Amino acid sequence: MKITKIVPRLIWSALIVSILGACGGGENNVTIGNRESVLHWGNGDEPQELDPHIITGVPEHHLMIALLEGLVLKDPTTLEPIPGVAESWTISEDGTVYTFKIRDNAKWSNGDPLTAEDFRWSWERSLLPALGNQYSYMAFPIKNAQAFSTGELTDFSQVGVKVLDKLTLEVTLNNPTPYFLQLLDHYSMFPVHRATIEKHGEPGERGTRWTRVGSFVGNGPFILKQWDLNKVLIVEKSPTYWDRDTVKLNGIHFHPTQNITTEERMFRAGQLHYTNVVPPEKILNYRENNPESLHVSPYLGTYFYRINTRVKHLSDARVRKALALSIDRKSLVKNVTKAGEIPAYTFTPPNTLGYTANLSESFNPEKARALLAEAGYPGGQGFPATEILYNTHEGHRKLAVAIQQMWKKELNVEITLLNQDWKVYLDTETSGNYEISRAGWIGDYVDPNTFLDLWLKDGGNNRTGWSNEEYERLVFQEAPQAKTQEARYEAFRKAEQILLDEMPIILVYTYVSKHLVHPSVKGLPGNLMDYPSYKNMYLSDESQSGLQ
Amino acid sequence: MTSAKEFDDEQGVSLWQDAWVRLQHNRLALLGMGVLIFMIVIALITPWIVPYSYEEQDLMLGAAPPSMAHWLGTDVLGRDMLTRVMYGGRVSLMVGFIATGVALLIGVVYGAVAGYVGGRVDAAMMRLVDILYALPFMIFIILLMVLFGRNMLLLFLAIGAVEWLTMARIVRGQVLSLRQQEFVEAAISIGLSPWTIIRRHIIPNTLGPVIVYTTLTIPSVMLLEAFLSFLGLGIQPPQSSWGLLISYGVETMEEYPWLLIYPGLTLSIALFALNFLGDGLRDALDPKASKD
Amino acid sequence: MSILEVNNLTIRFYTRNGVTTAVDDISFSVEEGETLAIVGESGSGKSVSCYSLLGLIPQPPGRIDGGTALFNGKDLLQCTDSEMRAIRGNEIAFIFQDPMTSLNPFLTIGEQLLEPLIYHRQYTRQAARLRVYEVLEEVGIKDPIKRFDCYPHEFSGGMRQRVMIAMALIVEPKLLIADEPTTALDVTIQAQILDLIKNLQKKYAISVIFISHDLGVVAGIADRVLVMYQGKIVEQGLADDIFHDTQHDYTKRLLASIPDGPKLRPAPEVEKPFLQVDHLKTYFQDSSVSIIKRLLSPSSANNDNQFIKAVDDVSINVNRGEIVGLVGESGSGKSTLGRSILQLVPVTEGKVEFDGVDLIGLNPSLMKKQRRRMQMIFQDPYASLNPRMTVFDTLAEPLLYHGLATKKDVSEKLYTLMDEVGLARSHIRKYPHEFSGGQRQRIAIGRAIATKPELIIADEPVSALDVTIQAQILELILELVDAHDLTMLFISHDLSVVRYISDRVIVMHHGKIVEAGKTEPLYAAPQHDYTRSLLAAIPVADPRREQLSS
Amino acid sequence: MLRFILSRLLQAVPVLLVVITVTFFLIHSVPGGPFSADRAVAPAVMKALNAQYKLDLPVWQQYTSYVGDLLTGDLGPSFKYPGRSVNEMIYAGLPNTVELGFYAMLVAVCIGVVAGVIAALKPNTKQDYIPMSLAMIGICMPSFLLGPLLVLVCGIWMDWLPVSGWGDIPGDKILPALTLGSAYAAYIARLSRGGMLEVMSQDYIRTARAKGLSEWVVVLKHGLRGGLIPVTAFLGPAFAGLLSGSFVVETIFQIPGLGRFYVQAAFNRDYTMIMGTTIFFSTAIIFFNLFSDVLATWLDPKLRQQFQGGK
Repeated sequence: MKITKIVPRLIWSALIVSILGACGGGENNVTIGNRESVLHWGNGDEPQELDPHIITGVPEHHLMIALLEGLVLKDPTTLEPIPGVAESWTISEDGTVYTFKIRDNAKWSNGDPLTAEDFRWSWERSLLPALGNQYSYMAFPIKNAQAFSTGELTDFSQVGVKVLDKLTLEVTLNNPTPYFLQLLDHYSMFPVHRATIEKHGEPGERGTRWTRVGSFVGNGPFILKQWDLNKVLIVEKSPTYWDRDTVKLNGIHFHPTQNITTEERMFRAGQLHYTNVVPPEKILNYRENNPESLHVSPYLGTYFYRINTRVKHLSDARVRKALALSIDRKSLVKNVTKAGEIPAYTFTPPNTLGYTANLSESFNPEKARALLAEAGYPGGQGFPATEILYNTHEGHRKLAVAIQQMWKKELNVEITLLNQDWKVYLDTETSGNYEISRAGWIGDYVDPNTFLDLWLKDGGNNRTGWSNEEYERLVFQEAPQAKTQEARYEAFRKAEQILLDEMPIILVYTYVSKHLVHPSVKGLPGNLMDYPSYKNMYLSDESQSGLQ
Repeated sequence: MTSAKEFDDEQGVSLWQDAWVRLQHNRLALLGMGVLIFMIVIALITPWIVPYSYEEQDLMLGAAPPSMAHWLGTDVLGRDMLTRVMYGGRVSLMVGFIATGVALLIGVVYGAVAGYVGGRVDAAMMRLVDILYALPFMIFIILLMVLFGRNMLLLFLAIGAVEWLTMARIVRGQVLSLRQQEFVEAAISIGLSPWTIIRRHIIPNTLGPVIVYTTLTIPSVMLLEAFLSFLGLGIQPPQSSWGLLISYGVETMEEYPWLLIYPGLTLSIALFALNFLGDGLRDALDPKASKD
Repeated sequence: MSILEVNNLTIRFYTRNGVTTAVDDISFSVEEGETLAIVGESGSGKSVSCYSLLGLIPQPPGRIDGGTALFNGKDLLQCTDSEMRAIRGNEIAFIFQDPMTSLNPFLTIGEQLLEPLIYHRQYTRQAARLRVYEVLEEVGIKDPIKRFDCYPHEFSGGMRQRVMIAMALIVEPKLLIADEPTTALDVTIQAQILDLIKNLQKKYAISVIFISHDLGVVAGIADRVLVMYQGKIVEQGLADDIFHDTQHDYTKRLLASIPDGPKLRPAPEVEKPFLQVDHLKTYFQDSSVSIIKRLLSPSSANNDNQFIKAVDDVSINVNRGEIVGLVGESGSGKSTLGRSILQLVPVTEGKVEFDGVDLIGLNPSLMKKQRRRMQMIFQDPYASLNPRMTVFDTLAEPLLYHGLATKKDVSEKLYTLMDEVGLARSHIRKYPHEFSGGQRQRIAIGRAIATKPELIIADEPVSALDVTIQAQILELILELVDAHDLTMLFISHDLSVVRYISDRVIVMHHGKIVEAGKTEPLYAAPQHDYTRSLLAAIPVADPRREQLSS
Repeated sequence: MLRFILSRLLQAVPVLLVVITVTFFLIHSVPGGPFSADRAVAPAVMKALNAQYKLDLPVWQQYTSYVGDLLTGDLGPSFKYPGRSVNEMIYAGLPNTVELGFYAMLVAVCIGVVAGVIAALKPNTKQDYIPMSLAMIGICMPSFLLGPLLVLVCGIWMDWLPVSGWGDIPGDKILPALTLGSAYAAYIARLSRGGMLEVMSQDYIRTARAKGLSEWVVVLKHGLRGGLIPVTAFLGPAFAGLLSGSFVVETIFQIPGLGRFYVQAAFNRDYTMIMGTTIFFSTAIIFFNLFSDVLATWLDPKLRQQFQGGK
């Protein structure tokens, strides 16, 4: 038949087929999920990889705690260490030697028993220099671990990890580290199945295909079932997990919901039980119409502006203090971020495991103007134009514009904004050619040290050009040697006081984790690290499907 | 030998003069032109007639619906929308006209030369166009932003570099068919130089489709500007443009619809006016078409 | 009994710049089996009146303001759309002027021929297909089965007109309206088509309305003749009376302007060679030759089957002050020769010596000086003027460019130029589309003589014009040749025009020169039989002589 | 036709080579490496990472090794997704993007041609302005506005159509195709109107009418073929534009397509992914430009016959 006849017929048939398929949405995920106890989880970006010793980022963290399990877990509400693969553990008096007793019924997903040797080998692999594990520093409290990871030391037996017997592991630290148990819940300390890795290539080789569906072997509450790129990642309840009786969920669908507005619409259309984030403008609406879906809880992280103290007019602490004092944080939190963030007056979030530093001063424009005059810029005259750098993001833009306006109104100073793409922003910041730059820091574990160890002179994460010997002595010598928790916190409090007096950073607010959670989702209490614990979660089969 | 330049304006003037006479018959085109002139005038005198400064915020107020104080309401940071739409007009119209002008200039000349010369030269020029089509535009913007910092000139460069490609292809197609016409052969037989022939005979006869395509390019340029500004290449906050206002308005479409409706409406009115004017101009410049 | 009776038909066009009356209260009738010829120049309303009968004129601007048109007792002007469609293409059929554009280039001719049968007579496709083979055979198209699936561009002008005739006659209409069916054809093919129409008319006893501006053609075919001028019928009667006992002086003027007879003021005989062309070859890449054949065949430069040999080894010479006629049918290579001389087309081989200077391979600046001394006049007045340039710019350009005038005195020089070519000075600011065909050709001629050239190549300058205008332009050309002592190469397919204007004639056929010589001896005793067949096919504006020869 | 296609394909090779070279050096001159992160990366770790991906070699050496791999068809590992090779991710994403592009083009052609033909029948009257203005809406409403609007109206308020996803729920292809296609409907409407206007004034249309055919047969059968030639010439660049423009629609509707990788790669400085997607996009552009030129000549029997060699 002539070609000119076939082509139009083809087009018409394709059109009709797609129109026919348009008949209505059918049952949505939440209704089906509740019936079959399958959770639909909005997970943000598409996960990079499933190898715990390579990945960085929160989406990957959710998958790791579903597929693998470390020696020690965290209590879903209080984040206190609770037994994981290790049934129990003992700590020596001087707090440097930990001995872990591994459960005899702990098994890999392919049935192999879990042994102390598995952990020793996994930690060795995690620290291999060639692997380029960006979180290898989690293991640095262990004796000689840092030396091994930089290649100075090649014999892993000198690292403070010894297998006493099949189910007992002894770990020796450089010096007492009260928060060490929390580090064991980080995925770079998770065990990996040696045989599977070696089957697919060198332990130190990145991107071998051992994490593919069908070859992945883990020891967590769930096993990997399906992974369609940019579409969905599905895990199923593990038959070999030691605590399988408490696991109520039959499976979890992780949806890569990168676009926050699309994710919120999927939630409203009943396609998701849980969303990774909540669009700021929608929070008010949810707070009024269905508050039970809106879960907002404090999060172990601080949003602040980093000041480049090497810049002449910003090297004067009074100028920095004036800038900090002229920001009305209450108004910013209420009218700009609107998600219930908490104005921040200390760098370490208040009562982190009982530790609270003394607060810096709040909004005081008169004092700010006085300080500015004192520093040689009466009424803002002669104050050179200063630039706020931020990476392309809706939230940062709004905040920067608001603060720019506040400084202009209160201090009558000329502020410009510079919006740069993520990688360029990082490069500008690390190379130090910025004046003021947006920044944020999330704690790796619940302890003031993860916040205060940042401000080491020329430390990778410092970048302000500020440093102070007394501060470094307190944080890196006195605190680690402190005998009691109270003495340690006292040293940290003194150090944070110095930091807040010098003010190389302008604190803005303490983060809150915000999610939309369907009422049928149970067993998900919010906590400071926003850690979900999948094995305690379950879905109560309420009739309510999506909500309008 | 007197330079060809001398009698050039003689011919130029009369073409536009006659076009203006014919344009007046077309009511819709006049309406379109009127609306555009109104918008341009408003954009020019904005700083003097604007009720609020475009950056003055009232955080307490936040996003308020249109009221007596703020005729078009306020945005999430409490800034007056009417002011921002007017300031937005300044940027969008400037970008729209200048960037399209740049694309028009390069595209028409490049297309005319490629179409007229033909043969291997034409193939080479068209392959260059294919290459430029294929280069990753995103990387190109980030590079521009980084190497030259950011200013409006850069914005035009980035937009012009993308838009002139399609213009060149269209003009080339047009010139290929014009090349066969007898009046071009007549011009050659008079002994005119190729460049004079292109300038005086070829380009005026490609005006029809070029104008139609320009009226379609301006809107896409305005929206491209919004995308570039969002990435940090174009204008920096607190300034704004229609495209940016629309992209911010989309996020709060349900809660604060007026943040989207007013800039969207203004942009649409401008584009419709532009298109009616474009059609009118095309008919006016084509003496045959407007005869009946 | 008359098959069609039209009385006081009036049609006006309502455009933005005023109302024009195209047809002003005309009445005529067509008897059964009779051929009525409607003669008139363009703009006389001859086509509009016939088209309006079947609603083929665009209604928004045009409107039928009065009159009736009875066809077998039914008034066509009052018909509803469906009634009209039943008549159109079924009982009344049409043949149009330009075969090149009247057939849909995207459909096979078979498909286009099937349509009337399927829509009007509800034939099945198979039955229709057989009928189409019959009709194609009848109009003289060989092996119709293969030709059925060909596309229009694969046919010559004459063949396409035969297809048009087949398309009209396939449904055996009662009335056939032919609008200048042979004007666009070469004279030999024109003769064959006219015979075909005559025979078919006799065989099916169809009444025919034959519209034409060529009195020669009309003389040969018409029973009765109608002469129209500016929307009115100025004269009506039997063919014999019109041609031999003409009443109206417009008809007299029409008959007088048909070029006939030898050149009145032959140029003096002078042996001063001005333009020498020897062994000129201009070949074009024959893109229709399939690629494979070309890749396989030996890559010798000029092997035969690869090129279209437009100008194949031609040698001519033109003396100063002489008008040389170049005659040949379409496709004979005559305009390619003209363009090759002026270097508008790449020449493959050979030498073109213009007043001692070999033009081939000349560097641009020297070429430019020579270009000033030789100009060209083109055939299609509509295409040869830049639509977006006023008369002023078109004429000023050569003057200013070659420095023959300065900004100040250019308008002065332009006015004298316009007077010379007979253009009213008030038109200086107008655009080409505002002029008639004849006026446009005057502008083109003005542009050609602006640079005071010595050689002019005129490529069919008058063939697109009406016969009265044609006469004026020929007169103008002759005056200019004398006034400016020009040498001219006059290219045309119309032998009587060539005879009227040229001193010597060259006949071309398939790229070669078949015969050349002084005009009168050649016309009186053509040596080559191709020339003889050309001369025999010229239609003569006298029914008596025409009836005898057919 | 063969010779034309062959010569264009041969010309494509140098074009691609230039694109690859220019892009390669363009990427490496942009600041910010693939592994720079908010959390400062220890120097030892950075060294190891660069070594693993051969980033520590001088740039031109990286280029030669990249082109070497390219010849074997291996586009190299993705930096951002270590476990996956660029080939794999493109094979996963490409079919969806092409399918989206096809449906979008279908929408654009249907809306555009219908509007254009209706407008061309009675130029400069109401019947001309209304369809053209409707087609214009596609231009005024960019995809990042039209998408969310359609989702809101059809997805959430009316609950007719699924809000996101691709292929698993029936009908989830309609909204994305409508969003992406509408912008091109305006262009096609204008082109088909111009084409139809020009064809309807031709003599063979008058012949068709003189044959007594119904107006619809005259317009659709005789007019449409000639009228759509300018549209085919536009399809090539338009389809290429669709592919690169699909990024916005893919993010709005959660479609696992290539567009998203393309933009993410740029932001993450995932060099191999940028190269991979750029090569695919430029091949697509070259292919579609060629396709539209071939289609335009093929549709016109005279040109088609010229290229296929004498019958």
